Amino acid sequence: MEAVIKTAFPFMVITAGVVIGFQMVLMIVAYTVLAERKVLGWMQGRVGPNRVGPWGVLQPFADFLKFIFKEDITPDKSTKFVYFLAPLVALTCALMPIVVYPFGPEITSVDWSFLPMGLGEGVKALPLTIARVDVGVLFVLGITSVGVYGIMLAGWSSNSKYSLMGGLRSSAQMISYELAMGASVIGVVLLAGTLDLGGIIRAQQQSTFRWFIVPQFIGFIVFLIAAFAETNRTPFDLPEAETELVAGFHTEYSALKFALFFMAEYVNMFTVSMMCTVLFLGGWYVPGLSHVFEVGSIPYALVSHFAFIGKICAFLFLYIWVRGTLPRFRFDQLMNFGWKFLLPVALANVIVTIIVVFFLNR
Amino acid sequence: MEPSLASYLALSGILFTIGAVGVIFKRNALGMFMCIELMLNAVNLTFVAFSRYYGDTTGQLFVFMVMSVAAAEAAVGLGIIIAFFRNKQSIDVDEASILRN
Amino acid sequence: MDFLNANLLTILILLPIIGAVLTLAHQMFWKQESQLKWLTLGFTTLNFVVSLALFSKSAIAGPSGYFFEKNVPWIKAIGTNYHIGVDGLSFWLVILTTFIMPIAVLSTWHAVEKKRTAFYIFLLLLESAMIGVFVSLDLLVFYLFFEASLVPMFFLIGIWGGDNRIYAAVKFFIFTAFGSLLMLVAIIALFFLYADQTGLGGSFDLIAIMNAMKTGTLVIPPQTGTLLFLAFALAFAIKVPLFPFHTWLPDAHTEAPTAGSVILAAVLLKMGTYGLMRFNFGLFPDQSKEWAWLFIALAIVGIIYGALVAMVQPDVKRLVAYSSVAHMGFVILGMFSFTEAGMQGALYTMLSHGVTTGALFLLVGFIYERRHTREITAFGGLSNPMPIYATIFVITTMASIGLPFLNGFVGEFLIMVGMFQSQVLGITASVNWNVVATMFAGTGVIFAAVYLLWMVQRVFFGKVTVEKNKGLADLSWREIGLMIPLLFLMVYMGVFPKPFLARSESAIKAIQERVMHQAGGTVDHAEAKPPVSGDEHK
Amino acid sequence: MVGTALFFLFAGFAIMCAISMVYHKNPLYSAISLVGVFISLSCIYITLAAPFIAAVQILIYAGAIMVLVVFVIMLLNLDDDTGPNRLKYLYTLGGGLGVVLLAQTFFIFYAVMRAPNVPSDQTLSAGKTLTIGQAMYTEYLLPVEIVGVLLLMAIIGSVMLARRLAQPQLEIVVERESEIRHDEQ
Amino acid sequence: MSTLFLTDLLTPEASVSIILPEIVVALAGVIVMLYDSFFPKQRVVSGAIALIGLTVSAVILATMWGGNSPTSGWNGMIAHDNLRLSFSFVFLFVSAMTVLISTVWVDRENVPAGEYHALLLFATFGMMMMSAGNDLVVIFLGLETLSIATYVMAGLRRGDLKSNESAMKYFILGSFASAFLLYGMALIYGATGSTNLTQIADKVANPNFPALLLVGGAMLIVGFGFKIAMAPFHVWTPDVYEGAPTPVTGFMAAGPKAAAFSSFLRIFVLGLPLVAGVQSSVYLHDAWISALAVMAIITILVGNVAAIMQTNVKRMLAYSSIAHAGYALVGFIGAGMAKSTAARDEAIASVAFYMLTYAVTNMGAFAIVTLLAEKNDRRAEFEDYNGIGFKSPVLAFSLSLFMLSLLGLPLTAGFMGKILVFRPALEAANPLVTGLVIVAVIGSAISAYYYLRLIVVMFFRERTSEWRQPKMPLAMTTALVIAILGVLYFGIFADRVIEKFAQSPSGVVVKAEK
Repeated sequence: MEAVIKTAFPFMVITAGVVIGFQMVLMIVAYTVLAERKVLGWMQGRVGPNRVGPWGVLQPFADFLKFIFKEDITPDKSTKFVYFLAPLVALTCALMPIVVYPFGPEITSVDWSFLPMGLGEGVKALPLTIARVDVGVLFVLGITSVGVYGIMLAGWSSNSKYSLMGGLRSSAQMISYELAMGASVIGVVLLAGTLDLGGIIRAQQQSTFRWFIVPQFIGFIVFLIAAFAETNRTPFDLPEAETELVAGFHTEYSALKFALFFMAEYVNMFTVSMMCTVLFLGGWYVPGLSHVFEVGSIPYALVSHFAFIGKICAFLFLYIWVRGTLPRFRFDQLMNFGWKFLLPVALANVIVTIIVVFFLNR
Repeated sequence: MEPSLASYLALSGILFTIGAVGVIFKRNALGMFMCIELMLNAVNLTFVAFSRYYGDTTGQLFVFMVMSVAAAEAAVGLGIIIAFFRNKQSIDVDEASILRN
Repeated sequence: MDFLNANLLTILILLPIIGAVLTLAHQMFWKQESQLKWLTLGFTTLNFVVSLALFSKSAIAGPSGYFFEKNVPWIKAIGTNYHIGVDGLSFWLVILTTFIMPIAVLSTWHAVEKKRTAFYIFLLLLESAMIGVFVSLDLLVFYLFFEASLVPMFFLIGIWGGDNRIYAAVKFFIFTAFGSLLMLVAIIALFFLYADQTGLGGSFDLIAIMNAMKTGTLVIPPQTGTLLFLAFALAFAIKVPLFPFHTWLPDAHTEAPTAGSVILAAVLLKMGTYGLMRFNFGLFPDQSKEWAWLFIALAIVGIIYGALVAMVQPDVKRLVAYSSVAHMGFVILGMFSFTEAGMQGALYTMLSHGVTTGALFLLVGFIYERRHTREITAFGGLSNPMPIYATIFVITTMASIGLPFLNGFVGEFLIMVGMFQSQVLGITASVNWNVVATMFAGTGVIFAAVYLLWMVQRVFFGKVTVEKNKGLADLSWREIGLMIPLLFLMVYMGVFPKPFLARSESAIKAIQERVMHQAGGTVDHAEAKPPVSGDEHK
Repeated sequence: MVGTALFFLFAGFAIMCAISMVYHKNPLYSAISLVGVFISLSCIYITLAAPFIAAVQILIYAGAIMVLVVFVIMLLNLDDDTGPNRLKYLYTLGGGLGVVLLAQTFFIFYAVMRAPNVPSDQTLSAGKTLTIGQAMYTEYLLPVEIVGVLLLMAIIGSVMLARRLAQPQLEIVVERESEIRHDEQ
Repeated sequence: MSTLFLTDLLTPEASVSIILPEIVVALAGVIVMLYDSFFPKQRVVSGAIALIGLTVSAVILATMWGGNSPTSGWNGMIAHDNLRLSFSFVFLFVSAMTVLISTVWVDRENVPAGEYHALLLFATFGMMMMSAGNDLVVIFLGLETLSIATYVMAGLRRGDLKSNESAMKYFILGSFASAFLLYGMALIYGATGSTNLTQIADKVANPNFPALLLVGGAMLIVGFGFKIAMAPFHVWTPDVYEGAPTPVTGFMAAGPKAAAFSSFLRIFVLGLPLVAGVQSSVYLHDAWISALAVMAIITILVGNVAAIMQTNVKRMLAYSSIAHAGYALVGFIGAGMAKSTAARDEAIASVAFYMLTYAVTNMGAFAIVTLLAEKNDRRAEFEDYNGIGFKSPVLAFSLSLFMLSLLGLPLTAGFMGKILVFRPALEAANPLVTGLVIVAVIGSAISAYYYLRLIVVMFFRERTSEWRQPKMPLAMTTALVIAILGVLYFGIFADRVIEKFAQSPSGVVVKAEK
């Protein structure tokens, strides 16, 4: 029995981490939706949702209930299996990257020997990350690129013109901007010298500029723009452009399946913001915090963690802000911008970074 | 107990077989192309398995090269398939028969 | 003189090529095709004149007993040398070639209407290839010229031939190419045998290989030897052509233009017999003896078959072509008797056949130019409107039959004598197979008389049956002039064979001795006195 | 134990997906199945201590190549393969090839069966990004350069193939040509 | 400062000088692209740049021949020996000829010249890497560079269904073959634990998994068999050759085939020694010889017999190229059975020389086919050649010369090539191989029929329909003159070339410094 528990313990810890992490993310996402409506409302001189609960704080739950109880319509001539598969793929791929993100610094001050059966033996640190992957950046990029299948499959399987157009646009857009995104990340990777996300944060701590946004400002801008495009947000929301495509790839989706897409989009926003934070804003790292709290202590971890969430929220606010202010691109504009401006800029950035890094390391 | 080298090679061999047979059974060019990709993947698995066995990076580098090549091949191959489709409105290789067999 | 001694053969090979280049240049710059024939005639005649220098008394035999020898490395990587030279055997064939060429050119005076430039270029290239074949002493160089002679002939038949020319040309090419390619393999195999056994590195040099065999440093294993022998023999047998490989010959002859037929009959066929004598006998004496029965049998079948088929031919040219098959059968027979008389006779028949059959084709060509048909039934009683033509034709026919005092007789007689004396076939208590073979061959002579005379009778005698033939013009001076040297040779060779035979004697003897002695044969040939003296004709 | 279980899980999934890819007539199903194969292979790479390759596998195969393929499938709006008007001898050929390759697989399996089992060691440096990166820019610099040329060329090639047609549709011309030829005879 | 930067980057044995010819070719490709993007209308110039690049590369190659440069570089990834030099020379020649030939076609069909020439140069780069590569990775990448460029070039006439079809078939089957090739490489890597051919050669006698070597070798044969169009893997050849644009077909028949042969030789003869005497290995020798000999026999027979039945000249030439692959295989087997290193080098040189002669002849023939093909290659049937012999004697006689050279008639390049490849095979004195040579000879005799057919059609038939002699642009004339002179030169004075081909840079056997 003891042996079984000993074997299972790491898995249990990981499972717990996953549950906690995902729960947190989903909560944040739920309130992002509310925040978006509120903020947009304020920007447009409206109030926004205010009926459900005080200031409308229970609105997400009401929406959720509505989605559950709505009739789930499946188009007659759709390809059923793919039609069901698509939202699952979308949401799964949106959630997957979360496992590699460091939500905060390691907690080293706790002595874990109090755990029964010697489970805490040898455990020195509790990382605030679910899985430490050597190739974190690649993992995130890879999973993100797989996410496009959800949209494409949805577009294809709905057997609807609008959906198909949306799907096609979406995939073209994703492929195009993924390149720029990857290229902009390379600058950071070059500076950090690792693909590990935690490693990148540590590298930022040790660098002269503290945050990579300073040396990699161009990279940051490119990444940000590409991130907007990757998440199909305004001004790159052509795959679901209401005015021309009647919501694009998810035109035919309703009820819970629509909710899954909806959630996937917001989770994507969240993960991309997280990526941006980790790469350019030092992740959970707050300059000067180590002077206030002891590194490795619980307060230090907590403050760092909330700083991380705060940075992410700032990005999420940026998303909403942009949505409230900018119009949508035309498709050819979008393509031209991606290929003829963003990618060259990103590549130039990479080359300059290579040269600079080379001379710095000499 | 860990899976042995032989089991990885067997998996790779089976995947390769499926791919190769698929290339012959498939009727449309895209299907064939996908089968070829499967074959390449099977080979990659062989490389990685041996790389692990020898504790050697060579095999993985080879795999990396193969992947780059596969990407290039995909770009060109899909271009060719689209060009064919434009003229023929089909990518069924059975209908590719202007050139006598 | 040294220069000439060293380079005469090269000059002979190169002169026609220069002529061809000039012809091309002439065509490109003056564009007057009518003058080309003069140019070509000039070059072929010049070549003939130069070739007469071969008679020069001052010629010194080279290190390997060949005259006018030249041996320079050509492609070192495969160990082949540009090695050329003549002996008594090839000497006459070279002369025959250079002699026939101007006549062939003259015969085309009015016959070739279209694309003359190309025609003359091919003729000249053909000449140089043919000379190359007879003088090369390196196996690879020999092969090279052997094949190279194919192409011009292929074009000559294919472009300027009769109605069925494409079929004939392709058949001609593929038959000969097939045989010679196998010979190529054999040549390369010999190269390695030489390299393996002597340890000197490979060589294609005929003389070197023969010397190595003589000294025993190179011993060809019997089975390999047989294979190689057969490969060589097949190539030459097709070229000769020996029954049953003869089927390309009637087609090629019939369809070729007159000049082509003349060259084909006079020279190209001799390449086969020459090759057999030079290479098969020289390189594989044992195998030659061992397989002589086959060749003799095929030769006899060829003689009789050729004669019988010739008898029923409705076409004069085809008839002459089949008579060639029969004559070449005689040559093979003589060669494989391995007696000096037989082999001398074979060489002599080669020469006389060149002259006689060449003349016959010319004559057929004359009438074809006039009537555009060669059907025997289309003629009859031609001696009335064309007496000179008829006379010449009859004389030539007689020479072909082998009437005494004409050239055909000497060769055939020597062959018969040689075969009669020969011991190459088995002699059992009851039957001397050599004598039997001689007797069968003798029937061939009779058949020849039958079909040729019958043809002459149908064409020239009796009443003129076809209206058109009544007004036929007799031979022009050009045509007569063209025939005169041939007629002269027919008579001269029939009456004075001695100078011819004397020249070739030593070479033939060498070959014969090589076959008989290398093989360790028991026959002592000192006794088999060749009746070469020629006194009997005086 | 866990490793074996994972291996068989992923291997089984990969083989199932591969078979489904070949089996399905609809190219899109095939594509989805193939993505399944890629992902399970990626997981197997992780168990083989090759995280970099695993990530790149997802990134390139699943994320780039197959997205392109699916894109093309959607663009061309392909239908199912219909009807068995296939050259019959190909079935025999394919079956034969399959049998030969399977036999070969068994042969390989048999040959390698006695190879010593390398213990699971996730700290092995061979698969680490750093090791691969270092090798790539020292020992394997030349192949990387060649890959650069290769990719450049592929870009040129695919752009050229996909660029809008400057020439007129020639098929009709060809047909007219053959008619003329027919008339001449 | 900048040089410092370079040297620092290139510290790990990155000897630029040893791959300078390759670099020049690739650079020329890039320059062509750049030039074309600024001056897209100047087709001639992009061709000229390509030619200059190829020439410069050839000159550098020639200087490397004599000097005592290192025999390997880039950590043993590049081998610098006679195999590499001679084959690279062949590739450069083929590409230069292709550039010359295609000028007519580029103008006629409005081909994007910059891209076309760039692709051609990159393909050449790939081929050169294939012959220079002493590591499976480099060989594979070179092969793929070549293949991908060729796929595109085959489909260059995008509006033409024939061309599309050709490209598609080539792409599918080519990638299929690559997969087999790659599997073979993987298994060889598994068996020996290395991808470096020198190390593999050291390990072959005592491999970790001997059985895998066998399987891997078989897979490699399948893969290379596809690339060199060896029966029974030749099925793609006729269709692809017929559909591809004519100059590209010429290129494909001469270049990639030679490239595949170079790698095939390097892997099998130097890496997994077929060689009995030099580095003996019990696992590979006899089995491969027999298998290859049998396949060569089938190749020769299939190629020649099928060629007889064709009515399209390009298709006929496609089958003839299959047959020629068979003849080259004879030399390959000879190299595999060579009894000494010197003999092996000579045999390798003979294969290279064979490919050179084939390239010269073939490019000449395709030059004329291109010239006569008119737009969309619609005039490539035998009947289109009816009776043009005396309407355009220069073209017709040149074509006849090339046909005779393909046939292997003496005094032409084809003859020398055949002699040279048959020689090492006969030297082996193995009955099967001797039989193979005899089959090859019989094959040549069969081939007389279809090669002559073209001559027959041109000269012996009458033309019924109207025919205009095509204009001869300067480039085409140059190409023809080079081809004719080449055919005669290699046929008569082949000595120097063969010696060069057999000569390694410094006579030292390649060793990896790994």
